[in-house]
Amino acid sequence: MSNEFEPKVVAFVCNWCTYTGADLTGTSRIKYASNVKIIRFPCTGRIDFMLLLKAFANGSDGVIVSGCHPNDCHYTSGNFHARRRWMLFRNLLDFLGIDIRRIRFAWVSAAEGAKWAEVVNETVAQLKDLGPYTEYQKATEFLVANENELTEEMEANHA
Amino acid sequence: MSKIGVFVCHCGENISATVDCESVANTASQIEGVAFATDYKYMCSEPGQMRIKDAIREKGLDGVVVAACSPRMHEPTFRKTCAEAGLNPFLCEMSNIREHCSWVHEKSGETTDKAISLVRMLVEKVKRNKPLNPIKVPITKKALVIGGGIAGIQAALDIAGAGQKVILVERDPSIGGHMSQLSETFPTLDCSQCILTPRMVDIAQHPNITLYAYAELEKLEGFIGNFKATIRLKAKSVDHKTCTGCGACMTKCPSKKIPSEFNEGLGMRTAIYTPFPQAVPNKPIIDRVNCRYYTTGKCKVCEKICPTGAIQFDREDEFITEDIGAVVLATGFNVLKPDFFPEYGYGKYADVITGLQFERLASASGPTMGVIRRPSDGKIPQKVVFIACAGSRDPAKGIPYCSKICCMYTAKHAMLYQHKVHEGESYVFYMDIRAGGKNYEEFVRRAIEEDGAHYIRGRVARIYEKDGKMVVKGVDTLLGAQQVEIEADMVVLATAGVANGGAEDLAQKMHVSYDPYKFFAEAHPKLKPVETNTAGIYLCGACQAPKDIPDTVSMASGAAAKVIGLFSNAELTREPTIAVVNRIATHDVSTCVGCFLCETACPYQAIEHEEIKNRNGEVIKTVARVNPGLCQGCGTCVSFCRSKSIDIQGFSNEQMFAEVMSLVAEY
Amino acid sequence: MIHNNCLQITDKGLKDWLAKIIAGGKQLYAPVREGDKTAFKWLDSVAEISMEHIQTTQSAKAVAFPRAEKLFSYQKEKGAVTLQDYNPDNLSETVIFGLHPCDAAGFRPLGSIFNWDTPDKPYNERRKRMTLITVSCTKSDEFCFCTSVNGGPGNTEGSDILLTPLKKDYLVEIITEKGQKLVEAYQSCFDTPPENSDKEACLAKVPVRFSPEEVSRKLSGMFESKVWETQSERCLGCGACAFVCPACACFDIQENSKGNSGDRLRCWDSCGFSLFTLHTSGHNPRSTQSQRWRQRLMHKFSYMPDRLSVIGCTGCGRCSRACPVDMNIAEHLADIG
Amino acid sequence: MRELQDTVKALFDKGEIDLFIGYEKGTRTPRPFFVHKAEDAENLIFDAACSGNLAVYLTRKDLTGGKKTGISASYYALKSIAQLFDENQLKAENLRIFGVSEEGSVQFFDSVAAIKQHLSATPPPAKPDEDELVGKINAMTASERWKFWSDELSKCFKCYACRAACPMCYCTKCIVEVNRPQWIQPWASTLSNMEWQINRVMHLAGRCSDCGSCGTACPLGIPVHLLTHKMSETVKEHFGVSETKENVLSTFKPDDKENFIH
Repeated sequence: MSNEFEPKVVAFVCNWCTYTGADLTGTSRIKYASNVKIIRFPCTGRIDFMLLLKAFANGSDGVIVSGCHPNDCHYTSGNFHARRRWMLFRNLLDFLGIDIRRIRFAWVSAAEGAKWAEVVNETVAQLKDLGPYTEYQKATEFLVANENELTEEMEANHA
Repeated sequence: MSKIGVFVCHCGENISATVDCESVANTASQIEGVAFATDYKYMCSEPGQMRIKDAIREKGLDGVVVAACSPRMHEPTFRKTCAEAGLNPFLCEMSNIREHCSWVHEKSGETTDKAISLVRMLVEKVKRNKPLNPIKVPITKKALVIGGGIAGIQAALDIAGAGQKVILVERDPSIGGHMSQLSETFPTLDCSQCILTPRMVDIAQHPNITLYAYAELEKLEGFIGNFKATIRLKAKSVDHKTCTGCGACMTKCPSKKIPSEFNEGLGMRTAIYTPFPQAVPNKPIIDRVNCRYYTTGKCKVCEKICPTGAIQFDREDEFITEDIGAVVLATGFNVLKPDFFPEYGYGKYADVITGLQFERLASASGPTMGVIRRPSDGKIPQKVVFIACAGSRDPAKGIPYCSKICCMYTAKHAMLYQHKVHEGESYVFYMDIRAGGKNYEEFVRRAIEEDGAHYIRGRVARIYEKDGKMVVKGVDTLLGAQQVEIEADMVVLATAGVANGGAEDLAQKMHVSYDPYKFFAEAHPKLKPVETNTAGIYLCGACQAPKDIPDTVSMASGAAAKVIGLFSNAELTREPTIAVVNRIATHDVSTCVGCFLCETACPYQAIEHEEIKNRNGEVIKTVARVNPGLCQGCGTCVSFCRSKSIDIQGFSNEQMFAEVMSLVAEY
Repeated sequence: MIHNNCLQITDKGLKDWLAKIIAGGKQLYAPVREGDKTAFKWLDSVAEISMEHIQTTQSAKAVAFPRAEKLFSYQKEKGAVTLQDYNPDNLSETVIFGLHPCDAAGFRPLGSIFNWDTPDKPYNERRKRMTLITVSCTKSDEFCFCTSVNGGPGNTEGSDILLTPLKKDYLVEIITEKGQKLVEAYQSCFDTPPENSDKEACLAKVPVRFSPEEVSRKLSGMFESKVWETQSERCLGCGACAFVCPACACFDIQENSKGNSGDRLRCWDSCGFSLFTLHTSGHNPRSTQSQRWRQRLMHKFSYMPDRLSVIGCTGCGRCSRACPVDMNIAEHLADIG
Repeated sequence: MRELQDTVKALFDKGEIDLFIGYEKGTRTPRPFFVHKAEDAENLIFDAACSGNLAVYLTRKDLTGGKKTGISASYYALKSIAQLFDENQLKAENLRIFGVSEEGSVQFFDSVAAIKQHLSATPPPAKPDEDELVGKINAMTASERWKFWSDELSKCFKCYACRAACPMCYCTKCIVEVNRPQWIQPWASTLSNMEWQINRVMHLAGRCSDCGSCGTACPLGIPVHLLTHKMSETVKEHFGVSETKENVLSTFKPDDKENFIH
């Protein structure tokens, strides 16, 4: 195994476009980085913003959120709702100083198997540049009475 | 603790070439809650499926994960396998280790590790799966068709012909719509009335069809298979049960100078009238706005003359309700009044008319018996200018879209004119000629080449009157923007097709979405052209966008086929992957606070209001309820709900949360 | 030899002493000013200490009773569960400097609760490692009412050492053996006191608002009183009062689980929250805010004096300062008593 | 002040209300005050020091249930009241709403439409302090912003005063109380505190009156109102001011513009 940092990436995708698009990547045997793991949602409208945060909090270095192009939503408007949600969410995260470069939003249709591979590879490459998102994960530790305790405990855990 | 079975498929070598399937199965067997894990060459084969069934029975599995190809490929297969072994099919999930893993990564430890992660993710999901049962919705097998033009007529006849009951509601006193006004139809030049009127008669006579003419939809409640329609029967002032349709009243009515809607104002009608001689129903109604009795209180000539005593001045609007299983919207279109082109002088000059008015002039049943006579003096025009795109494709003054039918009917008008006035000259100003359709291009060419219509590519700037002639000033862009001036006897404007009056109201009444031009929106522009986004409501014809008769009729038959398909089932079976609002012990039976912001988030109008009452029957809270007949399971409401009171079966908050955690948390 | 267990220390001597305490390996927890608020912080340097405040936003109770504390950890593997018990080994010796007598006094009700039935190991282990260097109050505000709950601006209850700012230097009163050790280890920082240092004259004057015995006596018959509704009308039901309180000890047990392992945690909770008493059945015995307000006052001024012989309040006034809608507890108690 | 007191007295005398919610003098600053009878109206005050948003009490059934209630409402309270009506939380027949100004004028609103008309005709009060602070934070680098907010939010002990003080936080079960799944860890940690704020602010998108009561309520002085203020500004910038009752996140426009989804 190489020592290069391999980012963990979770992809949140809709069933009808991107999931199927990623199936097409497979049927076309286009290779891409194995860092990404896909979770299937019925629609981008279903993707709760909290799930993205949970991914980060629990060790993901980046996420991909992808669904049908505008006007192509299987449910007519789920992606439009999602788009608004991401517009506000992304802005809020940025205001909080959360690294929004680690969230890749994409529209990948059921026909864009090659694009899916590109999206994954680009994301993984960017995350390799950015490195692990430990400062975020570190903030999950509950606040003990004394920060020194925390440090000692963490060191003990990692020993 | 869960007893989950994991079945890892080699897919021949499709998976096993890059993923160590045995290792995946071994590792999976160590996951908390996994009671059994195995791998096999072809899981979807008969022996593969047998392994799953045997394991379910022998190990008493309460969940199954098949790690194989995409669920979009074999999910139905394996769910059926589970069901056959007595396990609820919705306790089976697929882990996609082929398309999303073995086919896209090289053979390596990482690829196997990823496959294990994907399996773990689905194991964590399945632990939280719940047995689900398909949702059954009863269906009232009666269709409501709104609009009695050719679209509504075709849809009603098709549905009725398949043995189902139809209620046809028409706003005007007669069915027939715009098609009944047309002279001859492109590209074949059949007489419009000759082909339409038999169908109108069929409507009147079909045992499965109930026609309510001069009626409008008042209210539509309910959902697919279970609508309740309230229909307003507008007061006709004539009892159609006793009226024989003899027409005596119409000949004696003293109010004779009312512009006829059917003749686009080019002819007159009486206050008690049928719109045209072949009307269905062919019995008159009283136009109360113009009737002397209603306006002055004196007259009642029709009452005196009526041999059957059918006149009933005191009738009021009546309301009936009907249980309906499906609705077809066929409310058609209208033409834009050309007021917004003041430089064309429509309304100012009697001899500037619309295309629909020209249809009436050219029609054998029209005010001139089919002789082309100009409105001002009744003379036969020797030179006629036709202006295409009078309003269409003009974002500045008119509408930005193409009305689609104008190119063809303008060519037809020029042709009809040339056929009727052999020595006459016709000029057509056009922007582009759009003649896509079977025999359409040939038709236009015929108008130009055989019938000698002069086609000029360019726009008309202005029309004014000079010595009883209409001077048309325009440019010919093919001749280098050369000025063109034609002294015509008559000008015909191909005005844009627009949404019918009241379309927006109706759409809101029915919760059907519509586009910025008030045309009703189809559920999907390609794959669901006759559905609306409200299940059970279909659409056809020009209420969706301007279209010609062949397109309208095929769309109507398409909508009818959807209704017939729906009615072919005793009840409607829906996938249970739908949203549900929680009902719990606390917080007055649901954590839903009834803000109903989810109502607009739902693309399907599936959110209803439900009152929660205490033991004394007092309403303590109004909460949301998802109508299982309407919900399509997109889950937009789920991620929108602040208190997480709505969840979606099959993609629940707990399931999705567990999937995320399994991928990133350390195990 | 220390006379009457009293010493004197200069401002500089005090800083030296605290710096030496840090250098000696103890953790220092002391007030630091941030904007218009002062908060206790873990400090590496004495320069940051600020003593201008009347009251820190929060009490120092978090040192003994942290906001969230791991009680034990577990690991699941194929049905078998391994537990790792509470381990106090990593806890460090802590010196809290700059708390006021009302905060030091808070460790008595806190300790009573945590040792009421079964001695609570995490609390006691932490408390054992704490030395409190309290500073008497020379000023007070309209929220202070320590004198109404058997305390006072120069009260020694709970402290190991009490410093009282005199005109120039500090009077050092050594209260406990723990305090004694901390002074003896750095004796050079101290002077002997002048003959008659008038401690009382330097203390803040805090008026008595009510009698706790009278309040307690009346409360026992007031369960059904209308006063709870009237007093609590504006209460918003947040937990600010409980969380800033030096004597509030309510907690919730939570699980921090990650896959097959996890920690059992104890976290601060408040009786003001509607969820505090919510049963799984959906029934909530304290379903209204007035019932929860009653519980707060009853618990502190009736139940605790009855059962633990200690008032659950030290008159620090923090709850009233922190309250977004000015639920002034002294005012409400004065109305009752 | 006189006008308000007289108005309220008259309402009680005529039997039009059972309860009036206003402000009275408090220990340091004015505090919410519940008037139950005409003579208590004398203690009512309203001035610039009256902070908080009284609309928060209107959804409290234990206080206002079954009572004909009057309320003195600031600009922000009016905004919240209009939003609460849009969210089906208030019934007009039981409510008498009076807009009050710092100058002491009292304006009766007989309908939601009247409130909305008043609001659209009244420019929102300027928020120079908030704008300046938001501007400062905007100007920071992302890692400075992270440092700033994680320092601030590490203080939070989850008393939920920000939630309790907010008129729009009327859910009977807040997301932080949902434990299947446990979306947000219930104990105080920098990240779970941040997650709570992210949820709070996302849930308030397009609903928030920008009154700032959340920030005022925070006993630890964490400027959480800057988050809602920033969100209000973002919503305005991207989607304008909505004239309809639909929420910004429950509606959309097909041509909503963003530049980050490729």
